[in-house]
Amino acid sequence: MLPQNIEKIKEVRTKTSEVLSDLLRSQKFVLDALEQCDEKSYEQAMEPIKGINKKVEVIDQLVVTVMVRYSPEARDLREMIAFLKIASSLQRLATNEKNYIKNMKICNENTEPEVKKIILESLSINRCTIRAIEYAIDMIEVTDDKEKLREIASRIDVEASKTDDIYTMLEKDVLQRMNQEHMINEDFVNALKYIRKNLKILDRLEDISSKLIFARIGGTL
Amino acid sequence: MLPQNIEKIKEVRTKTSEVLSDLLRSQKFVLDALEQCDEKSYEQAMEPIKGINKKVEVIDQLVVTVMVRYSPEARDLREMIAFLKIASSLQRLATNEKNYIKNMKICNENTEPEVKKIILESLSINRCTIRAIEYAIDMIEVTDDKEKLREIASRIDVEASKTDDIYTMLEKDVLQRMNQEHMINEDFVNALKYIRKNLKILDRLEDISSKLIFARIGGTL
Amino acid sequence: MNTTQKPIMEIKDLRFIYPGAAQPTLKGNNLTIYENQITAMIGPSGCGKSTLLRALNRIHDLYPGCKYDGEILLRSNTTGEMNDILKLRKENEFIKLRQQVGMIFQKPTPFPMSIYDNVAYGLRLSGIKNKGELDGRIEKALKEAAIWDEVKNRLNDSAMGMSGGQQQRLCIARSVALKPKVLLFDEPTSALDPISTAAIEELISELKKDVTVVIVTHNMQQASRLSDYTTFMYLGDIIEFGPTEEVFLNPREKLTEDYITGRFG
Amino acid sequence: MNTTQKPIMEIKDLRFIYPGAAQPTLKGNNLTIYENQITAMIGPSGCGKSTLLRALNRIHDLYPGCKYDGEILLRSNTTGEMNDILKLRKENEFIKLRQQVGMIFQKPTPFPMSIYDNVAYGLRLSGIKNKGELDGRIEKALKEAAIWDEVKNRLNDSAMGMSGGQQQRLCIARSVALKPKVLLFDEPTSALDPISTAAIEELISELKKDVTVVIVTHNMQQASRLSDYTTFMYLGDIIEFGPTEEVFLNPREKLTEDYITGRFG
Amino acid sequence: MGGRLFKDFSLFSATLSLFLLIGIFAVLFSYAQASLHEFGFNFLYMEQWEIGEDDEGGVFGGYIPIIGTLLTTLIAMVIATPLAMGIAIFLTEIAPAAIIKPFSIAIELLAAIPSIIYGMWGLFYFAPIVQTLFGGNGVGLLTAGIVLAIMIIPFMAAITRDSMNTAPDVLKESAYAIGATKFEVIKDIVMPYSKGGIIGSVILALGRALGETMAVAFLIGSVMAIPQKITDPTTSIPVLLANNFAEAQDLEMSSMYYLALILFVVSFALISMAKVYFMRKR
Amino acid sequence: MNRLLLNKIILILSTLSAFVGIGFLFWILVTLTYKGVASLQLTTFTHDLVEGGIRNLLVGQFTMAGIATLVTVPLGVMAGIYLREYGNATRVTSIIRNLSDIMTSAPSIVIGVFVFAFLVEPFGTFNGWAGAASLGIMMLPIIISTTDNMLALVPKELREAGIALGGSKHKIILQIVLQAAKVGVTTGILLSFARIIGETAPLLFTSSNNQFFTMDMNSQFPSLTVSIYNLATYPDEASRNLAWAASFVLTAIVLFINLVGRFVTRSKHL
Ligand SMILES: Nc1ncnc2c1ncn2[C@@H]1O[C@H](COP(=O)(O)OP(=O)(O)OP(=O)(O)O)[C@@H](O)[C@H]1O
Ligand SMILES: Nc1ncnc2c1ncn2[C@@H]1O[C@H](COP(=O)(O)OP(=O)(O)OP(=O)(O)O)[C@@H](O)[C@H]1O
Ligand SMILES: [Mg+2]
Ligand SMILES: [Mg+2]
Ligand SMILES: O=P([O-])([O-])[O-]
Repeated sequence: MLPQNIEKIKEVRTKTSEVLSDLLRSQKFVLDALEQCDEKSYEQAMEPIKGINKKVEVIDQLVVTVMVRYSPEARDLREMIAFLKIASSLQRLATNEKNYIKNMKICNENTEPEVKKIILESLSINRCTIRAIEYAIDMIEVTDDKEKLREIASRIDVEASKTDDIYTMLEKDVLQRMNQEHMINEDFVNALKYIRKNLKILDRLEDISSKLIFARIGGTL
Repeated sequence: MLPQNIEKIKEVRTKTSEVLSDLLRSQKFVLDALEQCDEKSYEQAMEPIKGINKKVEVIDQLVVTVMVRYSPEARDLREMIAFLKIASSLQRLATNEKNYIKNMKICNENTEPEVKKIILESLSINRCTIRAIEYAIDMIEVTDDKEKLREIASRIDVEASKTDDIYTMLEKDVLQRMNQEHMINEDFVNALKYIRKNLKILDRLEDISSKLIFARIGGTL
Repeated sequence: MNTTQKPIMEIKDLRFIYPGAAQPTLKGNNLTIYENQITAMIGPSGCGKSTLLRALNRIHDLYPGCKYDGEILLRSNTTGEMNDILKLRKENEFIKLRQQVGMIFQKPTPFPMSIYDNVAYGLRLSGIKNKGELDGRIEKALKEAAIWDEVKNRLNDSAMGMSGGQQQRLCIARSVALKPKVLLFDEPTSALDPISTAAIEELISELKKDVTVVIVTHNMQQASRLSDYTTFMYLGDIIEFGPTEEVFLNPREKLTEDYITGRFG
Repeated sequence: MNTTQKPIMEIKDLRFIYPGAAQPTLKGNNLTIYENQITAMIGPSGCGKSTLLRALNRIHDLYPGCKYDGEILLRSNTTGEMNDILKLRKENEFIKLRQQVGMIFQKPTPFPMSIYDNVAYGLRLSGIKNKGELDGRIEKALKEAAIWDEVKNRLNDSAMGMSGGQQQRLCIARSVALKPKVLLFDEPTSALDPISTAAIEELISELKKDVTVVIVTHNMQQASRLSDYTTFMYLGDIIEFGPTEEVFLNPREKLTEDYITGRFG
Repeated sequence: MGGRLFKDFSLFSATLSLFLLIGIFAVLFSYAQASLHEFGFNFLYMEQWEIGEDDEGGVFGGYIPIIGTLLTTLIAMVIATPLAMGIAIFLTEIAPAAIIKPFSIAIELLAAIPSIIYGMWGLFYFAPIVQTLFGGNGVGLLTAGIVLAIMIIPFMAAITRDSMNTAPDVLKESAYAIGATKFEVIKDIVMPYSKGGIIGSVILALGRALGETMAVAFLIGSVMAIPQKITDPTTSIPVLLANNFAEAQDLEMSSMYYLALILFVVSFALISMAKVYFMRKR
Repeated sequence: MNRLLLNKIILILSTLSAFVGIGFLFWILVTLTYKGVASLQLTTFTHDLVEGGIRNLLVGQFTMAGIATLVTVPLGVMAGIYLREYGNATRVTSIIRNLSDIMTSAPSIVIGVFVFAFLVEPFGTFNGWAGAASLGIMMLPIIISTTDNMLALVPKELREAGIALGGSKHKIILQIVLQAAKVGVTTGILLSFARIIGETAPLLFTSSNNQFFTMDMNSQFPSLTVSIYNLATYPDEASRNLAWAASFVLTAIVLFINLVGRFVTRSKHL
C-alpha cells in the first residue's frame, strides 16, 4: 500500500478527531456556563462548533479522494464508509449542540431557583456526554486492538444508559413537584425538553461508536 | 462493466426512490389531515415513514456491496458516495416528517379558529414540499441529461425559496395580529415553530438534489 | 446467496506433490465448490492456485509421477453420488472426467484449424459425427460464448487469425460445447487488454447459469466483482474460503485482509 | 497540487509516423509534463501511449525512418530555456538527451553482468571512471531504488539471478544513477506479481522528489493511486489531461468516463 | 568514429557471404560452359561417360550419377522419415521426463558424428549384413541408402522434435482437457501446429542426403553402371566428384563441373523450399 | 474403444523407432570404440602417417580448421551483427540472411569443387590454404546464422535500455548485446568447429593429403579425414586398423566438443 494512501486515511481520522474535540470543548464551556450561570461562556461554547460544517465537508472530500484514488478494500473500505457516515453524524451532533446551547441560555441570573436546581442536577448528563465524547476520540485512535475497541464502545453505551437513567429520575422529580404544587410550570417542561437534546447527542455518539466498530472489526454497516 | 454491477447500482436508485415515495405519501396524508382536520389521517401519515430507517439501512448496505465488489470509479463512484450521503439525509427527512406530524396533531376540532387559519394558510408550504419531493424522485430517474437535471434541481430550489417567502409572510401576519391584540399567544408561536419543520424538510431536499448533481454531473461533494 | 446451494465438487484433505519435489505443494486442502456458482481462487504467486485447479480435472496426470493424497469428490450426473476422481486410473475414465470438467488457460489456445473445427473437435471426440447435430451444437456453443455474431460469416477461416479476446472466447465455446458440469479457468484474462477482459468476464458471469465455474486470478478486483465464493490461498494452504463479499469486506483472517488491502509481505 | 508547478517538458502539436505506416500514429498531441510530478498515460491497447512515451527521449530514432512533426520541448538545466529535442541530429546530442530522460521497460532489462557493473555501466558511459566516485554513486542509486539492503552483500553476483521485482528495481537504480531529469516508465509492473508491483509503486512515488516521472500503465488503479496528472489517450489523440483526481472523479469527456468506469467499447 | 568503422566492417562481412554464393554459382557455371555447350540438357539423360582418344573430347552424360543420387536418396528417405517421426514423437510426447534429456543428447550426438565414420562403419559392419540378407556383393544402392538413412535419421528427428516442441503445452493440455487421447493430440494438434517445421525438416534432410559424399562413397560401389537390382553397385554425383574430379581433364572436368552445378542448383532449390516451410511454421 | 487401441499402437511404434535409432548409435559407437581402442597405440600419436601414426594428420587437420576458424569467426560474427543490428529488416538483409542460411546446407563436395577452381588449379598443386578456405567457406554461414539467431534472442528492450542510458549503438552492441548472446555464439562457434573438423569431402581435392609432417601451407597438407578415407580402402589390415584408430580419435574429439558446447549452454547464467 502506498504511503500517501495511508497518510490520507490517517488524515480522515485526525480530522474526525478534531471535530469531536471541538464538540468536547463546546460541551465543557457549556458545563462551565451552567455551573456558574455565566452568560459569556455560552458564546465561548458556540465558538468551536461554528467551523464544524466546513470541517465535515473536508472529511467528506478526503474520503472521496481516498475512494477515487486508492479503491480501498476490506478494512480500509469499511473505514472510509464508516467515516463518511460519521461525518453526517458529526453534522447532526453539531446541530444538536447548537440547539442545546441556544436553549440553555434560559439559565441565567433571572432563572427561577427551582428550575435552576433541576438544570444543575441535569449537569451529570453533561458530564456523561463529555466522557462519551472523550471515549469516541479515544476510539478513533485504536485501530487494531479489537478488545479495547469493544471495551470503549461499551463504556460509551454505559454513559448513554446512565444519562437515560438520570433523565428519567429528573423527570420523575419534576413531575412529582408539579403534582405537589398542582400547577404546570412551563419553565420546568421546557427545561426538560432542552435537557433531552443532550440525550440526542449521546445517541449520536453511540452511532459513531457502532460505525467505528464496523470500520475496525467488521460486520454490517 | 458487469451487468450485476449495473443492476446493483440501479437497485440503489430504486430503493432511494421508494423512500422518497414513502415520504411523499406521508406528506399527502398530512395535507389531507390538515385540510380536513381529520385526526385519523395523522395516523395514516405516520404509516409510510415507519419503515424508512430499515430501508435506509438496505441502501447503505447496497452501496457497501457495490463498493466492495466493483470498486467503482468516476460517475459510478460519485453516485455511490452521493447515495450514501442521501441515505443519511433520508433518515433526517423521516425524523423531521415524524416531528412535523406529531406537532401538527395540535390541529384538531378543538383548535382555535385563528390558529387553524394560520395553519391552513401554511398548507401552501406543504404543497411546495410535495412538489419538491416529486421533483427529487424525478431527478433520480434522470441519469444522463445534464440540462434536465439542472432544470429539475432549480425547480426544487424554487420550491424551497417559495416556502421561505410564504413562511416570512405568515410570520409577519402572525406578529402583526399579536401586536394588534397586545398579547402573546403561545399557540401562534408554536404553530409557527412546527411549520418551520417543513422548511427543514425542503432544506434536506435541496441537499439531496445537490448530491444528485454531484453524482450525475460532478464537482465536489 | 441462498442456502439451497448444492456442492458439485468437494476437496477433502487434498495433498499434492509434484514429481521430484521434496515438499508437498498442496498441504491438506479442504474446499467445497457449489453448483452454478463462481468460485475464485486468489493468493500470491506460487501459492498453489494453479496446482489446485489442475488437480480438479487431473490434468496433472499428463505428466507422470504426481502424487495425490485425500479425496476430490465430483457429483455424478446419473446417480447424484459424490465419486472420488482420484480413484480414476484408466485413460477412458480420464477422458470422461475431462469432458465433464473443462479447462481454459491463461493464453488463448485455439487449435491450428478452422473456427468451426475448433469447436467441432471436442464434439467429434465425444462421438458426435452427424453433420446436422454438429452444426447445431457448434452454433449454440458459439452463441453461448458470445462470439457467434463475430464469426458466423467466417467459420471456415483459421482460428489463428482472430484477436486474443476472440480466441479466448472461442476456447470457451469449445469447452462449453461439450456441456461440461464444471469449467476451470486459469487466469483467463491476464493476457488480454481491459476491453477483451470485460467481455470475457461478462461471458463467465453469464455462463454460470449452466455450469459451475472455478477461476484462478491474480486480479483481486476481478475476483471480487465476478465470483460468488472466494478462496484465499497461501503457501499451499487454503487460508480462507467464503462468500466473496464476506471475504472482501470482512475477511476472517489477518493474512487475507493484508493481502486484499495490499499490505502484504 | 499547488500552482507553482513548473513545466519540464512540453509537447506541442506532436505528430508521429512509424516508418512505412500510412497513418500517423500520433495525430497532433499537446501535453505538458510538470516537474517533480508523476504523469500517467492510460488508454486502450494500441492508442499510442508507448509511441508518445518513446518520443520523449527519441528512442524511436534507433530505427530509421520515423517521422516527427511539431515540437517536444525540454527545459535546459543550465539556461532554463525550453529547447526542442526534435531538432537534435547528432549521436552525441542523443546520448546527452537520453542521459537526461531515462527509460524503464515492461520486462526488466538487467544487463548480463554483475549487479555492480549494471549500475556502473551508464555511469562509465557518461565518463565517470574514478572507482571511488563510482562506488559512491552506485551505493546512492541502489539506495534510492530501495534495493541496497538486498544486494549490498552480493554486488558482484550476476544480475540475471535476481527476482523479477529486484531486477526492475536494479534497472531503476541504473537509470537513477545518471541523475536524469525525467524518467519514462512503460508499464513497469505488468510483468510483476502484486507484491513486487507494490514495491515498485512505492519506489516511484518516492522518486518524484528528485525526478519527473512519466508512466504508461494498463492498470487504471495504478494510474489513479500513483500519479499526480493523468492523460487519457485514444486512437492517437490525447482526449483528456488533468490532475489525476479530476480525471478519475470528474472526467470532462464521456470517452474518458466510459473507459474509466469500464463501459468502454 | 569507431561506430562508423564498426558498422562498415559488419556490412562488408555480411556482403561477403553473398558474394561467396554468387561466386560459387559463377565459377561452377563458367567452368561447366564447355560441357554445357557440348551436351546441353541432353547431359541429363546421356548414359555414356567415355573419355575420348588421347584424352581429347569424349562423351559425358550425367544420367547414371543422377539416377544413383536419386535412388539412394529415395531409399534413405523412405526408411528415415517414419523412423525420425517416431523418434520425435517419442521424445516430445511419450518419453518420461527422466529419459528425454539423455535420449535427446544421444540423438544429437548421433547427428554430429562425421559422415566418414558412417561410411566406414557401413562398409565393414553393415554391408556384410545386407549381403547375407539381400544378396549382391554388399556394396550397392541398398546399403548406401540404408546407411544414408541411419545418418539422416538423427538429423531429421532432432529438427522435427524442435518443431514439435514449439507446440505450447497449454495447447496440448487444452486438447486433453476436452477428452483427446495422446495420439489424437499428436495428430490433430501437434502435427498441424508444427506442420511447416516438419515438412521443412524432411526437405532439409532430403537436401542433405542428396549432397552426401563420404557415407555414400564407401558404400555405393562407385561403378559407372545403371543398377538393375536394388543391391547393385552404381555411383552418385558427389561420389563421382570425390573419386574422379581431381584427375579429370578438359571436357570431363567441365562435365564434372556441370554435375556439381546440377547438385548445387537442386540442393539450393530444396533448401529454399525447406526455408519457406520453416517460415510458414506458424 | 477403437480410439484407445489406435492410440496404444501408435505410441508403441514410436517408442520402438526411438529404440531402433538409439540402437544404431550404440552399435556404431561400440564397434568404433572396440576397433579403435584395439588399434590404438602410443605410437599412433607420436608418429606420422608414413610411420603408421596420425600425428601429422591431427596437426594438419587442426591447423586447417584452426585457420578457417580464426578468419571466419570475426567475419561471421560481424556479418551476424550486421544482419540483426544494422540491417533493419530491409530487403537486402533478408536476402543475405536467407542465402546465408541456404549456404549452411550446401553440399560440401561442391564447395571443394569451387575452391579447387580458384585456389588449386591456378597454382597447379593441392595446398593447405585451399583446404582451410573450403573449411572456412563451410563454417562462415553457420557462424553467421548462429550469431544472427542468438542476437535475435536478446530482447530488443535490452538494446533500448542501453541506448536509453546514453550508450552509442556500437558500444551497446559490443558491451551488452554481444555479452548477452555470448554463450549462444560461443556454443555456435564450438559446434561449427566440431562440424568442420570432421569434414572430408571439401578436403579431398583442395588440401588433399600428405604422409609427412609439414606446416607448409603451400603444399599438399596432411588431413585426418582424407587419410581415413584412403586407409580404409587399402586392403592391408594395418591400414584399416589405423583407419579405425583415426576414426575413433576423430569421433572422440567431435563428440567431446559437442558435449562441451552443451555444457556451456546449460550453465547459461554467466
Ligand atoms: N511442474 C512442477 N514441478 C514442480 N514444482 C512445481 C511445478 N509447477 C509448479 N510448481 C511449484 O508449485 C508451487 C505452486 O505453483 P502454482 O503454479 O500452483 O502457483 P500459482 O499459485 O498458480 O502461482 P501463479 O500465480 O504464479 O500462477 C510453486 O512453488 C511452484 O514452484
Ligand atoms: N514499430 C512500429 N511500426 C509501425 N506501427 C507501429 C509500430 N509500433 C506500434 N505501431 C502501431 O502504433 C499504434 C500505437 O502503438 P503503441 O505501442 O504506442 O500503443 P500502446 O498504447 O502503447 O498500446 P499497448 O497498451 O498495447 O502497449 C498501434 O496501432 C501499433 O500497431
Ligand atoms: Mg498459476
Ligand atoms: Mg505500449
Ligand atoms: O558430409 P560429407 O563430407 O560427406 O559431404
